[in-house]
Amino acid sequence: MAEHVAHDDHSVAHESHSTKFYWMIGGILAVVTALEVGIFLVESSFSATMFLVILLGLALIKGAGVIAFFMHLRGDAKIFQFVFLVPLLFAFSLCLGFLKLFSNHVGIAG
Amino acid sequence: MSSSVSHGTGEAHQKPLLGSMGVDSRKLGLWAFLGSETLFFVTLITTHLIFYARTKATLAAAGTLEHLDPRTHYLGIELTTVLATLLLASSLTMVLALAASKVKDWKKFRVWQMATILLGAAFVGGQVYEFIHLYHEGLKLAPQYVLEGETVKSLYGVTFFTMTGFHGLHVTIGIIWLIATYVKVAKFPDSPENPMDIELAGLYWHFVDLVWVAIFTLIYLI
Amino acid sequence: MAIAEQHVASAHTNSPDYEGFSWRSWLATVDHKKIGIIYIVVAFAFFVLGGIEAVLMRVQLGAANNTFLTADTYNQLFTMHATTMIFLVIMPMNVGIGNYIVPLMVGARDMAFPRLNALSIWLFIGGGLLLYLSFLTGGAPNAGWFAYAPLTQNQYSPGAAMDYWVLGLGLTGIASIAGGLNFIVTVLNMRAPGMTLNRLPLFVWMNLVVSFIIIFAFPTFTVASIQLLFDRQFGGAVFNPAQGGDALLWQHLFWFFGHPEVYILILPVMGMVSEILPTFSRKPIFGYSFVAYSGVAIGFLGFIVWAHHMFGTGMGPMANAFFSGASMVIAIPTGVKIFNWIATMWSGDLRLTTAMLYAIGFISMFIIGGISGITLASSPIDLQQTDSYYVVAHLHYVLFGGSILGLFAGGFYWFPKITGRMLDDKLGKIQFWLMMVSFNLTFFPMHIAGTEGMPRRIYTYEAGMGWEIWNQIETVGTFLLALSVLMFLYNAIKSIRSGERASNDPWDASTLEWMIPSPPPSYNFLHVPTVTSRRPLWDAKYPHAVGDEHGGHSKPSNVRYEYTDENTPGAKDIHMPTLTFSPMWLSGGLTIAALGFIYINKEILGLPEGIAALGFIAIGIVMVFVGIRAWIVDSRRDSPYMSSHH
Amino acid sequence: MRKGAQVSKKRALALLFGSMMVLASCTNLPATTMYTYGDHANRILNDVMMPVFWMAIAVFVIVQGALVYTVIRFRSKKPDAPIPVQTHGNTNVEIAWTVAPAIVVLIVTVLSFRVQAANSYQPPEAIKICAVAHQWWFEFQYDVSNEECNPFSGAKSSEDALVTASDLYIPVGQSVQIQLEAADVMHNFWVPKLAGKTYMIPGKTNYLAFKAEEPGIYRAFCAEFCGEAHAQMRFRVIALAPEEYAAWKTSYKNVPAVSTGTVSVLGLTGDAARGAALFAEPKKQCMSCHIISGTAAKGKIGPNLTHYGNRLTIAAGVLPYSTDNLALWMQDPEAVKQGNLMGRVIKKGTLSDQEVADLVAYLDSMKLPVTKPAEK
Ligand code: HEA
Ligand code: HEA
Ligand code: HEC
Ligand code: CUA
Ligand SMILES: [Cu+2]
Repeated sequence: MAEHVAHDDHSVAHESHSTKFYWMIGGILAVVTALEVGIFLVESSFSATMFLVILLGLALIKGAGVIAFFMHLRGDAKIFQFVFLVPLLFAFSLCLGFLKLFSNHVGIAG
Repeated sequence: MSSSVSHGTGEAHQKPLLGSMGVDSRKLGLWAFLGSETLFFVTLITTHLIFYARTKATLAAAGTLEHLDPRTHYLGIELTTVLATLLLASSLTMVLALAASKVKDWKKFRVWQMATILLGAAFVGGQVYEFIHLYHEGLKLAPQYVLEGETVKSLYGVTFFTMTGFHGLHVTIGIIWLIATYVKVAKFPDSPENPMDIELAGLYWHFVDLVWVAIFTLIYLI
Repeated sequence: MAIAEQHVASAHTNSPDYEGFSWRSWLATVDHKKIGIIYIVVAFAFFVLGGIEAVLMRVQLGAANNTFLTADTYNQLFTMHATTMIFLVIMPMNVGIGNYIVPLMVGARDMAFPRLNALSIWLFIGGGLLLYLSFLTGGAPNAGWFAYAPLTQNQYSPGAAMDYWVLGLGLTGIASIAGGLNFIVTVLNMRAPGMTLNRLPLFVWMNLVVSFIIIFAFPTFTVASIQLLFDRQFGGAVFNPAQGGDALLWQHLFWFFGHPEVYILILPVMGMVSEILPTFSRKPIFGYSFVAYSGVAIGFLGFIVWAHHMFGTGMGPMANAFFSGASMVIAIPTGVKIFNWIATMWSGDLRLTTAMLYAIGFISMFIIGGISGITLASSPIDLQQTDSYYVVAHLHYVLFGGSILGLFAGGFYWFPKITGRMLDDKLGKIQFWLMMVSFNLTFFPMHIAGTEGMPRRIYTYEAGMGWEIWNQIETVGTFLLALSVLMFLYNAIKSIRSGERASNDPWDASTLEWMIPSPPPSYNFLHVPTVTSRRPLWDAKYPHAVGDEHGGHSKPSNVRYEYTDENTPGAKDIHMPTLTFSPMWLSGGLTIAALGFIYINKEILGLPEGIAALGFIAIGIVMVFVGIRAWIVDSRRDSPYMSSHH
Repeated sequence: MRKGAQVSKKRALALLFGSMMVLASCTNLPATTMYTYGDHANRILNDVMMPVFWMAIAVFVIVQGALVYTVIRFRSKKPDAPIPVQTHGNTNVEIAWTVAPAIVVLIVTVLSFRVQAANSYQPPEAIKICAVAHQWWFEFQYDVSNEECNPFSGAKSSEDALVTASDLYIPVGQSVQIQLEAADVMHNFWVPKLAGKTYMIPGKTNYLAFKAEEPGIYRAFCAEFCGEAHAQMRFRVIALAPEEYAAWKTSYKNVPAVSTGTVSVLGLTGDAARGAALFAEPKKQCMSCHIISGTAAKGKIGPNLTHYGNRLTIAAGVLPYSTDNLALWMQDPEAVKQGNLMGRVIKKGTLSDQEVADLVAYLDSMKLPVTKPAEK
């Protein structure tokens, strides 16, 4: 964990973006959503894995955009990143772990 | 929630309420809370995915039932695309409201904040409409659904409604929070706490949007 | 006794009777110290309840084919025993001591969110009462503390008992998450100047780690219990295989929370021991960063081993191997802690006070519990030992031999700070030895009974299995154990009334809580100290015995004994949050609404299904809104920006 | 000095416990895990449990010893002793004692993985037996398919299928693979002397393969809490020499002969023929819950009672089999086994003593000539 000297303000000075910038991000997210829907509509032209990878990738971009720019996590204090991204990582691994554990039914205790 | 004091210390009140991490206590608490919430929602989503996969497997095993996939049947993406867009737009208006508050442009703030509230309300309305619609189509909080006269044993409905229902509950709480901030700012326009109050409500709001980003892709599209 | 006297000429004591008792000052309090005391007292009361449940079980098991209890009563007792001990005793006791001590240790005047803190305590009490209400309304929960599906479904557990369990624990769960967030912010953001993370007392470190575990682990349990509730109230069937649900899903979700939970129970106690050993060895902790980071490592590893409770469920050899290996790895950071503790004592000047004896007893017993944990973590061995009394032995060695002994250590250590009086050390030592002997009498034979094939959770067993002798010993041990707890109770009550007055620093300790009076004034520190080393008070007392500390130096600091009370000049200027009943309204409302929720599909008070439930929910919601309003009004009173506008 | 005495008291105590432990493991108790007769349990005991036990003892002695030694040696002897040297740590030493447990752990892991691999192997030639757990008794079906075994599959085994309750018959020297199912809640299959536990989970099929090495009767339990009567959900495994097993199977398949004979219980004379008639009488309801091959009784709620006279125990291991005990059961099932599902219908007084005597005579008359091995 980062070491912060008490009572100094160096980490709070996250940059405030211009209004235009937010509109741009909003626009990009809208485009990504449209892309997602578009890909969904032409699903059959992708292989199943391809479809999955692209959609997850797009969702990740959207999520990252919201977190980084709308929530200003990018450039904000490290401690915020820590208390949010670490559980997010836990959550991802929980999801993957459970999907793996529930995907096969071995039925042997061993 | 937004009204906890940050310091028990009197002298801190005249400065911005920054602690030994150099950050606002409430904001830190909220971020940690949102971290905890990610696990809450991911658990709901994971449960849903597990049972969706199982439903698909059962349908495939039955041979002739593969066309009864609950997702393709129930979750039309027209409505949900609209909803996702609404929520995304509300995130944008929210961040614009915050930006306005930082430069003390209260008129603009009120416009954007109100827009956020209305967009959120529209989302909740849309979700209520969707729930009612699904209920009539045969998807209920029950361990089976009825499609084309066939009763399929599946937990799709249960986990779907639990998941989206709790998301809807969060959106509703978010709306209340936004209204509360709106009122507070109107009442105490020169409180130096205002930008932070707005930022906190906003963080929660964006998080709710974030959850929908995940649900939209994982549940509706994939 | 008061070692510090040599250094502090006249050990000034501050009168502990500074306020006189008033109900209002307790029920509406937002003072972390009072809230801490409420936690401790309530948790101790629950300890006696849980203990009495255990005594009843042990009487039943004292003989083969005994008929002292019926099967169902026994099942209720072991369920409530474990639920009580884990959720209503150790967790709140840790939180209580943490509440009292952590802000003091970091040099803060209160927790970061005092009102949220008050909400936590009342929600916890509401949840506990709700759980115990079930005894009066047709039977307590009886499906075991981990409530395996599908036994918890309506058709196998009819009635309201399981709903009480879910909602009672739900309320304490909210309290825990709120508390966890409060601790995180307090520790990270309320530290005194100079109190860097690298100088944080280890008790504070462990509370920080545990708070993170709490906020990461509880959500899965919350989700699982919501789904269980929906199964029971609305026919959801998520955990009902007969209708397409999955029984194993509950286990995975429960243990994803449940295993980290056991580290929630032990890590704060390890933190306490890491404070107590150095104090009474008159040495700094050996390998501060190893001890701190091993706690972090344990907390992290705790999240990837949950399925070691499920080796027998047929997950397959690959999954078993993974969870088996990961579990055993935890021996490494835990071993680091143990060895560093021993090294802390090595070549020290050990003052064997009762607190120190308990800390040593903790290490000694925890080693046994940890080693039996390792045998359980080996999946093939576990297949023989799981669900047998061997597991019961393991869990009591880590929970009682670990958490409870450690809490006694912490209790003896901080009692003077909290009450302003010393506990009777001689009686304490007698109690310690009685407890050590009776504890081992009660729980050691369980290893043997388990190895001899005695399954757990059985209310009766056949004669001639070879288990009687061990069970008899265990039952005798239990009564001695109860005696030793009674002895402590006597000691505590006697000492609060007429114990020797405690000075600021009766143990000659090194952390900040000892620089202020015992008990501290409501604002804690008149002058917030500036910290320049890991042992601020020690270094101020012994500038020449500092050593080659990695993380600190004894630069001059303003850390020195304060002798202040509410009437000290300047104390009045310290602004503390005002009393408020809003947390009580809120938690009362939530508790009543939860009660209503239990009866959504059941009859109560002779009213038709649903009516009473809706009534309760309505009352609850009204109370919640009253609480929220009061909360806003009361917090405005504390805010300089808003009160002026009225 | 006093403290030294206390510590040696502690050591004496430890020694006492140690010797008790040794004593305990040297006695061949009915359900001990320390005397094993099956390959699954053998491997656990010999290839991992004992080695780990000795390692655990070693770790215990070293660490506990170091602790006790430190406390005794460095306890404060003078109240005004000078402040000891303030050491803060030593990275090399700390790394050393991080690595040392890692090595022990590695060894335990390797041992565990090896046993695990061996024990999870399912020999293809194994004899397949199906076990279905009910609240609160075990049912064993022989020669059925996977689907017929699964209570949720909807497939039904034929009514005359070979089924026993509470007694599991297996051949010695041959691997058996038990298919584990549960009809209601979760249960757990445990024969301490033959194999470790495996859960029986409704909706999920598990398998356990093991081989009994000596003929004998082995105690077994439901090891997972499964509701009110979990404590009294037991069974026996009866391992027979292969020839005897085959003989048992063929003879068991024979429908019981028409029952005759009398027994005296409760001071009355019970008549088997009368009992058979009573049993078949719908008003008595026995038939709605129990199966007896060759009769009209086709109920599936309770245990299969075919050849009941061969039973080792009554009501899933609660009472040893005898006509007197059987009468106790029939008079008031709830008094014998709290919570059992038969007691919800057959209450005290539902059957008159004479009816009980007749039913006992009937059930007792259905016997086969099997020589049962001794209890292990
Ligand atoms: C405070 C609570 C606590 C703690 C700290 C632990 C610690 C550990 N536990 Fe325990 N456990 C419980 C509470 C706890 N447990 C409870 C309540 C249950 C039962 C739940 C129920 O079913 O009701 C349980 C059950 C349980 C099981 C499941 C048993 C079963 O039901 O089949 C397992 C299996 O792996 C296990 C393993 C471990 C391990 C590996 C550790 C490790 O963390 C231990 C590490 C410590 C040491 C190893 C000792 C010190 C180290 C050294 C001296 C170094 C040298 C040592 C070696 C090289 C070995 N525990
Ligand atoms: C912190 C946790 C904790 C603590 C402290 C204890 C303490 C005790 N436990 Fe408990 N126990 C558990 C956690 C704990 N237990 C858990 C998690 C389980 C698993 C449950 C499950 O399977 O679901 C369990 C299960 C369990 C069982 C197994 C039940 C079964 O499987 O069938 C038994 C049986 O002996 C037992 C006994 C005891 C005893 C005798 C004490 C004693 O140490 C209690 C001593 C305290 C007192 C006695 C109170 C003080 C006394 C007085 C103030 C005097 C008044 C009392 C009298 C009437 C004499 N416990
Ligand atoms: C409600 C259903 C029901 C009815 C009616 C019923 N039984 Fe049972 N019976 C059971 C169940 C369930 C058990 C298993 C109880 C247990 O061990 O938990 C059982 C057990 C038994 C046993 C002991 C079986 C064993 O495995 O040792 C006998 C003998 C028996 N019943 C005979 C009878 C007779 C004779 C009647 C009629 C007078 C009868 N039962 C009526 C359900 C029923
Ligand atoms: Cu079946 Cu316990
Ligand atoms: Cu665990």
